[in-house]
Amino acid sequence: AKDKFRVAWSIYVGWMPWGYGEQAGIVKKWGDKYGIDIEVVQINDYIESINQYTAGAFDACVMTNMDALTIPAAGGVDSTALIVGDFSNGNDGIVLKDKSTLADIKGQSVNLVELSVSHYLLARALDSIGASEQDLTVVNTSDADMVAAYASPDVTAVVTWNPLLSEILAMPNANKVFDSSRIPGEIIDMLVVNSDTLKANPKLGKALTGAWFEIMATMSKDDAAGIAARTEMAKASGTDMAGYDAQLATTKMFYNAADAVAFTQSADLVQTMAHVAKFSFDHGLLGEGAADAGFIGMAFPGGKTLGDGANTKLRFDATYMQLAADGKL
Amino acid sequence: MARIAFNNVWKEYGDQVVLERLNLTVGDGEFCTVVGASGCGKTTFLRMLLGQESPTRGRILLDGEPLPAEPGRDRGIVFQRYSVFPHLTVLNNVLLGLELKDAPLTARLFGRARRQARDKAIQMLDAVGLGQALDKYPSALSGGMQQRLALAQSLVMEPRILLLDEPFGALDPGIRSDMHRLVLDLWRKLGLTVFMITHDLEEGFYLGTRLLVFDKLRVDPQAPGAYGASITYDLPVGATERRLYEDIRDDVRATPRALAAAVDAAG
Amino acid sequence: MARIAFNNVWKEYGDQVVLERLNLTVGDGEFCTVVGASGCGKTTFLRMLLGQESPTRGRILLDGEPLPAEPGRDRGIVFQRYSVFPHLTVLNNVLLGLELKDAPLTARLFGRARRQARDKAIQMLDAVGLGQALDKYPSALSGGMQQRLALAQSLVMEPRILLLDEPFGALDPGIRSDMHRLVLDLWRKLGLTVFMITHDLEEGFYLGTRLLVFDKLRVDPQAPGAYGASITYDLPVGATERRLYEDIRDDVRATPRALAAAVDAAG
Amino acid sequence: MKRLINLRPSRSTGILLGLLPFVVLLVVYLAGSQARLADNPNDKLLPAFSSLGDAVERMALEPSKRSGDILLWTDTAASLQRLGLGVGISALIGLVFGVALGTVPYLRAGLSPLVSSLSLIPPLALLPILFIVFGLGELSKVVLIVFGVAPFIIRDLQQRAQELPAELLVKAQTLGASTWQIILRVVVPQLLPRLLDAVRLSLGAAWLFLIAAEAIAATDGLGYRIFLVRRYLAMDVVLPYVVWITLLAYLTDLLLRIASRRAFRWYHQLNGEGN
Amino acid sequence: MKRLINLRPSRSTGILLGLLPFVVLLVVYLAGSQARLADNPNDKLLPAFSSLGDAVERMALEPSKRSGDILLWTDTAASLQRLGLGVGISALIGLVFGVALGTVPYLRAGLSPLVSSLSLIPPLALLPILFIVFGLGELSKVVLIVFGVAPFIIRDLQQRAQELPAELLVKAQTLGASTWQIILRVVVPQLLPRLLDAVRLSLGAAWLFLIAAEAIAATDGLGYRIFLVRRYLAMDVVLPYVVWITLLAYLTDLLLRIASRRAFRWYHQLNGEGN
Ligand SMILES: Nc1ncnc2c1ncn2[C@@H]1O[C@H](COP(=O)(O)OP(=O)(O)OP(=O)(O)O)[C@@H](O)[C@H]1O
Ligand SMILES: Nc1ncnc2c1ncn2[C@@H]1O[C@H](COP(=O)(O)OP(=O)(O)OP(=O)(O)O)[C@@H](O)[C@H]1O
Ligand SMILES: [Mg+2]
Ligand SMILES: [Mg+2]
Repeated sequence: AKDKFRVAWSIYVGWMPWGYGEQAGIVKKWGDKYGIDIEVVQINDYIESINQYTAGAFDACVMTNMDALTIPAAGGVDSTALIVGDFSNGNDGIVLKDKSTLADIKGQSVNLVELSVSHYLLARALDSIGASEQDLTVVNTSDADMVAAYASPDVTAVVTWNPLLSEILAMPNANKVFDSSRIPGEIIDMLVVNSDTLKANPKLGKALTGAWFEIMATMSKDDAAGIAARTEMAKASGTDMAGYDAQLATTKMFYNAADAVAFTQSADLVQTMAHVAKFSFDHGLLGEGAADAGFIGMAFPGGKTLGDGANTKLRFDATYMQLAADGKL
Repeated sequence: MARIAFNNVWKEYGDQVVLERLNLTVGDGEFCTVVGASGCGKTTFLRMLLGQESPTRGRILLDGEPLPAEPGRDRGIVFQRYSVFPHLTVLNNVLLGLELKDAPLTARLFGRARRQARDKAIQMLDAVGLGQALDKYPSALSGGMQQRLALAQSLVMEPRILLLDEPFGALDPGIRSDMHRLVLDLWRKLGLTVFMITHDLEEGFYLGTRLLVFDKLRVDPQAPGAYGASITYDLPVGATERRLYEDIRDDVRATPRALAAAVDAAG
Repeated sequence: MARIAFNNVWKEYGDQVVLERLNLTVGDGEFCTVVGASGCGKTTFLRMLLGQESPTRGRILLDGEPLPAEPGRDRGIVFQRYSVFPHLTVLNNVLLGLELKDAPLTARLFGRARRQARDKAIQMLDAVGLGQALDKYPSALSGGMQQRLALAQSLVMEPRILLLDEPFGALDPGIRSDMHRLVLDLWRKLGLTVFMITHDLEEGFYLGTRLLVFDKLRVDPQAPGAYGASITYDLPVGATERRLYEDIRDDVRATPRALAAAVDAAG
Repeated sequence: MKRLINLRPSRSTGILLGLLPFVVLLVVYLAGSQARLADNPNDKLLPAFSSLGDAVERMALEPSKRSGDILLWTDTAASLQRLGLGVGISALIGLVFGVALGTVPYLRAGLSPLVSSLSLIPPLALLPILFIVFGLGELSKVVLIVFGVAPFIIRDLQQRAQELPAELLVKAQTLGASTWQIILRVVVPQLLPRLLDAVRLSLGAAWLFLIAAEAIAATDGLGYRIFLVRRYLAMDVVLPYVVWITLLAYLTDLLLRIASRRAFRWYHQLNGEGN
Repeated sequence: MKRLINLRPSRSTGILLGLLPFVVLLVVYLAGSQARLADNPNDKLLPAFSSLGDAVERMALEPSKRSGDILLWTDTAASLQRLGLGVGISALIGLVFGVALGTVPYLRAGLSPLVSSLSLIPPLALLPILFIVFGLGELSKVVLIVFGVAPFIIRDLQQRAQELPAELLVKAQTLGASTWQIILRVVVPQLLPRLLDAVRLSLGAAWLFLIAAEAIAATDGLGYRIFLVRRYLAMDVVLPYVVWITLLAYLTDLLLRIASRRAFRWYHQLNGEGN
């Protein structure tokens, strides 16, 4: 077994703790405890970080449930969701300019990051009003330019996430017509680890989980240490404490390991992943070899599975979080 | 009446006096050749005649009027190089001036006007011996042919004054003497006033009716730019000298083959 | 013993025959001038001597051995242009060859070796009259000075054969005659074998001990490339003709001032 | 033994030598691909040739399930249109301003510093402003190309116009030409082939800006596709697209070169390129 | 009245004319900014000069609360280091390969087609591959610059080496020079000033690639900062950064120009630029 590991993260409200953990030495502390060396690397471009992980440059990487399925898992890299950090509870939303109901989106050009969770959110929103993607035009737009895009006159509808969402909502005539709080628990932010690496190095799982929930404990409090931690995270993501707290308010953080365990073990997660698999298959994200949405097998706690068991590539594993909940790390 | 008069003309660039105290009267139809050391101001003299530069002091008169401060149709020029337009065929090079004159806006002629201009241009080209190369681009011409073209291009505009700045400096000796014949011919036929700069004194003597020598009379070794050149000699060149020179020249020049044959026969 | 021998040499480019049936023997210390129409193959002839081209048929012998197939130190050359290195000062241009010889790897000399080479180079530069311009770059030299430099650069390597391809074609007539004197001087002093191409028959006559005329004897109008040029005349040039020519020349050539003064005095 | 500098390969040897590095690259790719696929048969980073072939077939021959279009062609058409518009407009701007600045001293004094400054600004940094001013549609993509390429062409043509031998301009004046006539008959015709040269030189940059613009907001185009499928690491699509773009870049260059040779024979004769 | 083409502004008029468009731009900006701010006092697109001043003060003078560094300087240092490395390596590669390909026919036959093909690939399309092959560290940023710039420099120098008058190479051989000596004493010294020219020409592209690379993976650098704050449309930071980058680009160019003039006097004399 090796003793040096690399973890990639990118700037997003639910992942800022990793940057803080690195900077405050918490990750190092837990690495030392298990006799391993963990390097935490920040990558601006979220997709690039997942690609790097998929190509094998990193042992672990933060990503959403959907991207975990469509990139590493579809790419044949057996991956395990080690830590379920939060789900989006209003952090992703659909904004219309001058219009105020979701149904008005029909016939418009909608700017979003195509094939991302925004796209998924849109699909779910359309489901809810019995519409489909045929009723509108999707324009792929880079997340970095979403705010500028919205400011331009010919953009009338966007789907995006925080902090871009709040920036856009601050502009005149912006109306949020749908957000992820309407599909709670479906957009999940996780830390994904290469399953083989994890199997060979349980210490890695323990160190990362231990570090994460220590950070959670610190930042969830409103004492001086908690405020200091959140201020750090706010600065690192380019906003201030108030802005960051606003983002946290629409994010269901699992500060408590037990909550995360419960969420991972619930049957809803299987249902969610079934939705995600269908969406991904419909959009060709599972690769050309995929015959149906079940092409990639998924395993859940308690022996539940989804899809082709012979091709299980994505595993939701609560054991390490359980250890944290039990205080055994 | 005098065509051109220089009245005490000085030309300075900043501190440097290039030409000083030029006084000169040139009548209709004269052929002035200009010689002088390199850098003494011959080209500057020509540029003032052209209107590209104006005198720092003094006045240049053309038919009693101040000389226009810009180049114009009445004064043609041929430089040592770059006198023809590389993007136009031989014919179009000569046609250009005629088109510019008659079509101020489009600078192109069509129909009958074009045919007339074309005829005129071809006539001129025949005169300089380029009648067979109408559709060639200048890059396909030899150096001598390019200079003929430049001449034709200027002359078709019927300028009153023709300025030549070392027009044959880049040509081979053999071709050069052909060009001399041509220039003398055209000058006689068209009754032009010609100013021609040359580095080659022989050429200056051979061609001109009048030889202007530019030189610095005063030199201050501490300040080389303090004094300018002026016309130190202004000589009429008689027909006799020219004959003499031609005779000498013909003795020396002959085609290799003929010459070798002569030697052969003798040996 | 003959230094150079051409034995029935032909040179063809594809279908085009450029030179045919060259037979020639040139002894030590001869000064061959080469004339001929443009494009007849003079430069090709020189390039074969240089080793840049090899004959299609026949053999070229140097002291009885086949000529090396590459340019080398024993055959110096001066072209019409681009014969000196623009990035080196006058001194370094001449030093270069010496450095190349003695420092195969670094191509630079230091210390005593450099001082010795330097002395030799300066001596050579003095001989061509460039002793005062050691630290100038070629771009600051006149055309004539550049050609002197090119000569010095070749001669400091003590070549046995010196090849000159229209070396003075781009120079003004006055400067040209200075160069003639210089070349004759060096040729006599160093006992070189010289081949010099020129467009100027006068020059050919004036300089050489032997004049080679290249020409096509046979021409097929249907296939202009079917026959090549060869040496149609191979004339010894006596000292008398040279004197004669010099006399004539001196009559015609003089500095403007002196000449004008003479006319002045006469008039 | 001749000096290395004097040894020239024969025509056929030369061609073989030129192919060699490509063969080596292919072999290296194949080896890498096989090694990775042996490790993980689903690996997407270096797909096998068969997967590449499948992807090419899918993109270039079969209509997309979603839109019914054949993606490669719609992407190519969209990109080429943007490129053509962007480069065409840049060329026009470049010609007009390059000629004007190169010929008229007053204009040059007034505008040349501005153009120089503009040419130094990295256009990518200005994207947000471009979007807001020009919207997110086709216009902004074309504008990005123009913004990235036109200052270069202007400066190049201005330079070339200033390099025209002064003798030619004087000569034209002695033929009675006005400023307008000089521009029309002397400067512009002589700069047209150089405009083509400048366009050829700036095509690389134009492709770059095109791809950047399409990566940021688009619904089709070659750059759009590459950055979209990058989301799921579909290198089997990315690699053929990159090769295709390279080929297109080569072909556009070739076309311009041939066009220039046809249209401006005098220019190529002048530069000793034969006819 | 003289022709327009013959009218030259005096020195001072020229300078005033040159400043005019900048003043106009400033005024237009101010007007736009005021109009937008009057509409929406929180508008971020065209910040007032006072906000720009604040942002400059914050970025350039005050240490960041987070890291204690002064951001503008650490960003500048990081970017310049990458740029310097990338361009430096490209120059070195360009010189070595350019000279080798331009001088030795066998090498040229073998490698020239490869280099030409490489120079046609738009590096941005390769970005995903580059990052995966070279990782996300400093290396990949430098490699992107090298990949984008080196083929251009190689081709330019190869071309220049081939354009050296054949006479010079023959002359060197008649002085007894071997291939190595010719390269060392004739070809390289003559190409060095052209290398500087080529580097100057490719600096624009280098900045572009640097910014693109920093936008994807970096924790500091000018491109990173712009990218980071772009998400919030913080134009009060973006605009000063853009101006700063433009200034840096101008200064590097100026520096190279002066260096070239100092080091290669012969070259600038030859091109008639005086000394
Ligand atoms: N625009 C200018 N600005 C400053 N000095 C100039 C300018 N034009 C010419 N000179 C100077 O004026 C002097 C004369 O130059 P001019 O070109 O008239 O000489 P020239 O007799 O034609 O020489 P050449 O025989 O070499 O052609 C030179 O010393 C030159 O440096
Ligand atoms: N490398 C080559 N390939 C094909 N043809 C060539 C080559 N070099 C020269 N020629 C041809 O050989 C002929 C002779 O050329 P060469 O340069 O020897 O003539 P020249 O007598 O030196 O002419 P000039 O007096 O103009 O210098 C020309 O027709 C030329 O086209
Ligand atoms: Mg002059
Ligand atoms: Mg020749």
